[in-house]
Amino acid sequence: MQLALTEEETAFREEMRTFFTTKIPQELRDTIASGRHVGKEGIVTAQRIMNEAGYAVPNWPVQWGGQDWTPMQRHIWHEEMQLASVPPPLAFNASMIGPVIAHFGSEEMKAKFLPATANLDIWWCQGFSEPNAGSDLASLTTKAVRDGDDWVINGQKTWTTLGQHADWIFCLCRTDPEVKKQAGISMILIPMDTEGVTLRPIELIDGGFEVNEVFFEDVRVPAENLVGKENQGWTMAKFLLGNERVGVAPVAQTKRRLATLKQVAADRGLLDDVLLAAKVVELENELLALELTALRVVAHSADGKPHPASSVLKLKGTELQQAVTELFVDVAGPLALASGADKDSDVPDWARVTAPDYLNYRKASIYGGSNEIQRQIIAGTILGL
Amino acid sequence: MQLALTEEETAFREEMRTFFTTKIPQELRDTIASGRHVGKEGIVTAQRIMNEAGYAVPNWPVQWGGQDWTPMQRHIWHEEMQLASVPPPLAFNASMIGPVIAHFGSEEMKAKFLPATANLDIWWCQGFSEPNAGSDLASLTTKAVRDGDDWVINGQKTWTTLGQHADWIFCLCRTDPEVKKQAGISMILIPMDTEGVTLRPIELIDGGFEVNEVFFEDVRVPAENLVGKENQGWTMAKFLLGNERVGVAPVAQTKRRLATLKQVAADRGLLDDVLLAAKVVELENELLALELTALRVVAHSADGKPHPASSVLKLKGTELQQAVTELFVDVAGPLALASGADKDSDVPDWARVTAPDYLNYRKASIYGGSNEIQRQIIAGTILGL
Amino acid sequence: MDFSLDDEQTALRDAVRGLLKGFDNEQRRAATSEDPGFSQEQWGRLAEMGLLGLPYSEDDGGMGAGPVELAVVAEELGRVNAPEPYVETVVLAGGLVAALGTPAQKAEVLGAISSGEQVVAAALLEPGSRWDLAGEGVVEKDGRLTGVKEPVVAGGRADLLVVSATTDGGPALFLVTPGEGVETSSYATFDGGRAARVTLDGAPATRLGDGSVDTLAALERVVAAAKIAYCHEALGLMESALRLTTEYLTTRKQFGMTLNRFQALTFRAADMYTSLELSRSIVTWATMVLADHSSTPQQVSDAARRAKLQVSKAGRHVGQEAIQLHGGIGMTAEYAVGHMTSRLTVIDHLLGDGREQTKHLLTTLTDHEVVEPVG
Amino acid sequence: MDFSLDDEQTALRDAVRGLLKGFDNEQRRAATSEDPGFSQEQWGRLAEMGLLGLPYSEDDGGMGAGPVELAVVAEELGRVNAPEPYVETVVLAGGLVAALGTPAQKAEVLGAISSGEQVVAAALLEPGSRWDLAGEGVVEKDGRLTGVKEPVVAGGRADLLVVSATTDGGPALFLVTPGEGVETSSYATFDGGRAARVTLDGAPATRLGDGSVDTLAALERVVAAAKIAYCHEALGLMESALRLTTEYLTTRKQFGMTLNRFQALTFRAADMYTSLELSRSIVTWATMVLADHSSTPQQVSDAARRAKLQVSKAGRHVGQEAIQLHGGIGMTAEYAVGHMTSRLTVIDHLLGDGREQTKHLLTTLTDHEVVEPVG
Repeated sequence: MQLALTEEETAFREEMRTFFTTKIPQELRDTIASGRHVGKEGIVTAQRIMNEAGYAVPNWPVQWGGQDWTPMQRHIWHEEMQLASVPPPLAFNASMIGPVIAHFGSEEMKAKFLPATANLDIWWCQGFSEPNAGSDLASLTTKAVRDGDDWVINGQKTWTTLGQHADWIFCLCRTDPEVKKQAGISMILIPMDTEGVTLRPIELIDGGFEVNEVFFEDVRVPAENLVGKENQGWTMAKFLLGNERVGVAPVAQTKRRLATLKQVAADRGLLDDVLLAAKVVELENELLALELTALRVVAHSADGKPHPASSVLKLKGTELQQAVTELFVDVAGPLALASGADKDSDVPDWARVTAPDYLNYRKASIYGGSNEIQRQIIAGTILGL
Repeated sequence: MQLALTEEETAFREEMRTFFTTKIPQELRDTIASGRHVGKEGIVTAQRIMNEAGYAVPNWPVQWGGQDWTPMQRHIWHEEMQLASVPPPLAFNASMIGPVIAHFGSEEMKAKFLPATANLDIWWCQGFSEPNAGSDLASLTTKAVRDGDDWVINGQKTWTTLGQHADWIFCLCRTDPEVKKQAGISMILIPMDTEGVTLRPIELIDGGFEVNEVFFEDVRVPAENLVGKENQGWTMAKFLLGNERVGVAPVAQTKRRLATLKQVAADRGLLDDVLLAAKVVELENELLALELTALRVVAHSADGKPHPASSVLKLKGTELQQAVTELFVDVAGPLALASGADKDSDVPDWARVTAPDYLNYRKASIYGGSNEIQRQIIAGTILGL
Repeated sequence: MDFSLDDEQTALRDAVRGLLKGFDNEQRRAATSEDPGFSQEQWGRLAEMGLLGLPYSEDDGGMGAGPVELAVVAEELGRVNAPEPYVETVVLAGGLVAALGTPAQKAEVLGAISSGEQVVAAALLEPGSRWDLAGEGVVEKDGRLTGVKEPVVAGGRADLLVVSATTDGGPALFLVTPGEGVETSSYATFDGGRAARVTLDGAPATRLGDGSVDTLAALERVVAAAKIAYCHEALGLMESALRLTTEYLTTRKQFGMTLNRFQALTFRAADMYTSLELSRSIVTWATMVLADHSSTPQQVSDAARRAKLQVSKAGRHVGQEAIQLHGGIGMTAEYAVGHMTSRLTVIDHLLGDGREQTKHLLTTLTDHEVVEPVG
Repeated sequence: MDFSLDDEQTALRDAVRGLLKGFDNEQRRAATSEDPGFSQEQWGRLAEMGLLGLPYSEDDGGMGAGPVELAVVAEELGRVNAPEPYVETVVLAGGLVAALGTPAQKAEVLGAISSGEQVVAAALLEPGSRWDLAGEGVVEKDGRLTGVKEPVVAGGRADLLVVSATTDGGPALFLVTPGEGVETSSYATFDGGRAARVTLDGAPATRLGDGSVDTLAALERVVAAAKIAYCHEALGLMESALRLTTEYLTTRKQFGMTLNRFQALTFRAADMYTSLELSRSIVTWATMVLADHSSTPQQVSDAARRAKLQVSKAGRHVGQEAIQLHGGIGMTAEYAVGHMTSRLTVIDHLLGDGREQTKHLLTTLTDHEVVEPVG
């Protein structure tokens, strides 16, 4: 057992910290730090700076811009990025379709897409969930039919995050309705400006727009837009969802939020309230336990096999993320009402975002494999129940 | 809506309070108040005093010693009894087999058993659960076969509470193995000293003995010991379990325990600990909500139909009962270790019983319809899920 | 002890329910999409039915009804998540006028509220005051007020403000008409309502009452009444959120079966029901304590705190689980549960959250051996 | 950062596991049914394997091992719920001697512990002291102690006591041999162990150490080490309780199917696993902080508190759920889970429960912006 980082790891952390705090524009980082959104342009700016330095897609193969880092290095990279309030590389590009193309795609497809994907020249979105295929993803019904040299796609996707900014969508489609439902699915790439693709934004309960419905009506794309082999889509979906071990639990981001909470609570004398302060103590402790669990997983996943404890990261990570947003509303108290206030308001910025944040983060335990699915995985895969 | 009790109810409460605090021996009540057990003799003494006054079995038909009380009067009777730390009438007699015989039994059976049951001349125990029929009670396999004028019983019961004191057991037996499992069950009364009946005490995790296994090996009882009709047993079991609306939630007992907790905590300066004191505030509040829910159920069950909210009483009532026993261990702190201390010990009595109590009351959410069964009932019956 | 509504109260409930029938999430979104964040027509209909003057004496243009009737209305409004600022105007702002006002003030202001002619807002909160409503940040001098009140619910729409302020003689309440010396900046709140920053710069103000009533005592009692009314609104919200959830569970299919086949989900719905019913018991009780003339001010204040503590926890529990059990759809503005959760969050934080109630109840913990619901 | 055992530590774990193999609930009940509440033979075997002298220097008859090795042993003992007072004697009582004793005291006492020749008990608690271990109720005068210590775990069996007491010069620790001026009354504790009331009435006592080491600082560090060792024992207990629970769920049938078909139950088992794994992470970390020579006393003390806070919650959660998911059988003494829950309850309450740790952690809340696991 060894508590400290190795000398190399310490040096690497320093390198990352310096990079993130000096190369990414302060303004972007301030916006993130205050809990506001940076918008498309900010995300693109940050990712391109990272990509230039080779830090946008470290998890990819080296030949396509990745880094030959240890899991601990990737963890440090991720933590430092979050601690510095840097908008992370777009997950749909860096963690999702990029690795899938790198692993399953043809050489032509790699050359065509990977550099542009790493540099966020293409903004990808994800076409997985459907109105009747949420947690039960394999029930999807969006259909792709081969017609000559084209695929013709009909159907509907939903919960497409940031689809409003997207150039392309990677889409799971049913290509064989006759076989077992997991076996008849393929992954197809579709430009968002193709005729027959319509996007409808969905307003969320915090008043924000971040997810969308995407409709496909006789949408035609060339056959070469199929990733890998026909009916190999489910394998890719599992690859993609099981791929990412680093950053599953939003530890550093939650830590940063909790630190801010503590600061504003202290400034307002609220930490003299023992009940509130005790809640902060308990959250800090649970967050420490979570971070250490993430480190255990990182330290012991070097052979490629995920550590069993990794499945608790999403579950507990989102619970704590939500608990911090909830406590933030309590710290704001009645000032939380001023969510729509303009610059005339005397209510500080941090207080105005607390309630929309709280409401928005209810999604964390639903999207990307709900916490019910996580419990199912723990019970089934780890406990054998 | 009306907050106060009626004048009649207030007078009735006074009458009950006077009765319980003057007629039931102080020594018995002190023993209960300090969290210790009074033993068989104490329970018999108390019940006989109550029976003489007509207060042992108010829920029975008037002709068999019951009282024509309103639900509110029965509630008051029950609450005052608990507040005065009176050992309640033995549930197996007063709430279980007594009402069943009064409702389903022949006139001969009523005359033979009810007076003795009300006066605790017969101590009854319950033969329902079996090793493979717990929550799934209808799966019971203890067999009763008609042989001439006798029933011959073979099988095993378990979790028979206070069976070690019992004169008779009322037993659910399978009398028709061919039909749907609920349809082939009968209720049979068996003297515990019948040849072939063996009782084995089960030690519980607090070191106490209160439940038993009961084995039946070719046990013969006369045909007349069948209650009601053959194969009517499941109806009786449901009647019996659905019968009692009063006292389902152990409100007054938990209130009394929490008051004691608060007193000893105050004496030791522990209420200066805001975190501990806040826990007491929260428990007091939840207990108030529970008590009011019990009152709502009482006030609105006059027509015999149970109020839907009654199903939360057992669930929340046992949770709060357990929460108070848990907090008591915290108040005792390391002194809780002295559970086996003799009179030489400097550890006060209240502290010594905290941990055994805590452990013992884990049963509360298991026995008598586990809290999982209660949730099932709420989801199914009330919410229609 | 009787927890039921009498015939008149039941008739009132049915009438209100009838009035609100068909009010759905789409209408709610339309009403909240533009200022003042609620429907003026609906407000008029509430006035016509006498609901806006419900608690005021008939002399003042009201109906002379009590807390139970207010509870009935608040709960029905909660059930459909109506955006009208009923508790804020009728119970809180109007309640302060009724408790402290001179006969002339009462007749004028309460009459105008009752008829729907005026929306009156209580301007008690300040950016730095958290849940202290006495108004330390606004100072009265020579009949004029200076300072900032924020957030003032419905402050942008209000025709009249009831403002707490500090005077040489201690805290007092004032009536202020928007206009001279009053600058109002209104914005949307996260539940779809509106609140405002109200800047007072030597605004002419009329003292509420003649000083014969203790301001803080009256404030405490009216705030207790408002807390209890909010709790009823919350009961209506929670009941609807639970109903929508169970409906969803019985219709939505995943993995080839409806969600009510998943025991882990149905058990959680059962726990929501438990939270709701326990809340209903304690909130109804608090209403009875408020309605009972023999209750002491301390009893009323404590009962309101106890109800609000329970509802704070239950509202979070039910609101969060309603969204979670719906899954993604629960996150969308097109669906009703999220708005219910938003409103529950507002109610939780307007007059003190659960932790705040606990903090106050701590001070009376050793005054009693046990908490007795009936004195 | 590395959370794994090295080869030697793994070998130690396997050896201890081998030694304890087959130790089951029946044997436990036999061992705890008579004084001293554990098996003298087993104690001897632990000595033979060198486990009783594990943390002491080789000069004192020990093995010179560190906190990680102690953690390995405590966890294995917890896994089978062995009743031997290992943490109490080796980590706590012996640890105090190792931290404070003169060379001669160390050689004598630690040698006797290591060889299994003597059981040494730490007599720190007093009936009125709660979790304050400094010993205000026992007073030293002219080398003799007077006062009451209770409960003293293994106090009835102990050949030697390490007693905290007040002297003219402040708190100090003493070695006391049962005999003159010492009256011991032993009884069973609810986990099957033994504790005693120890009455000192002018009992001859030898001061531990020569006064050159700060008593309170040493006490705090040793208590931190004992807390961490207890946390490892608790990890072993929780892991076994979870294993027994999942085994039960996969074999026990109700309503015609095994219990693992009931999603509400399997989800709760998943939550138990989550509690266990989060605890394992923080407890292992605390061990590393303790083992790291660059850690400050404050860091060690805080790390122990953090681990114990987590384990307090997790132990209650896992212990309670293990019984509940077993149903009736979980309540019986014939079955192992109840005893595990009992032992978890003892561990929770011996050196401060979760609330107590929180109370202390509150005092350092504003010393840091965030809690960093690695300095």
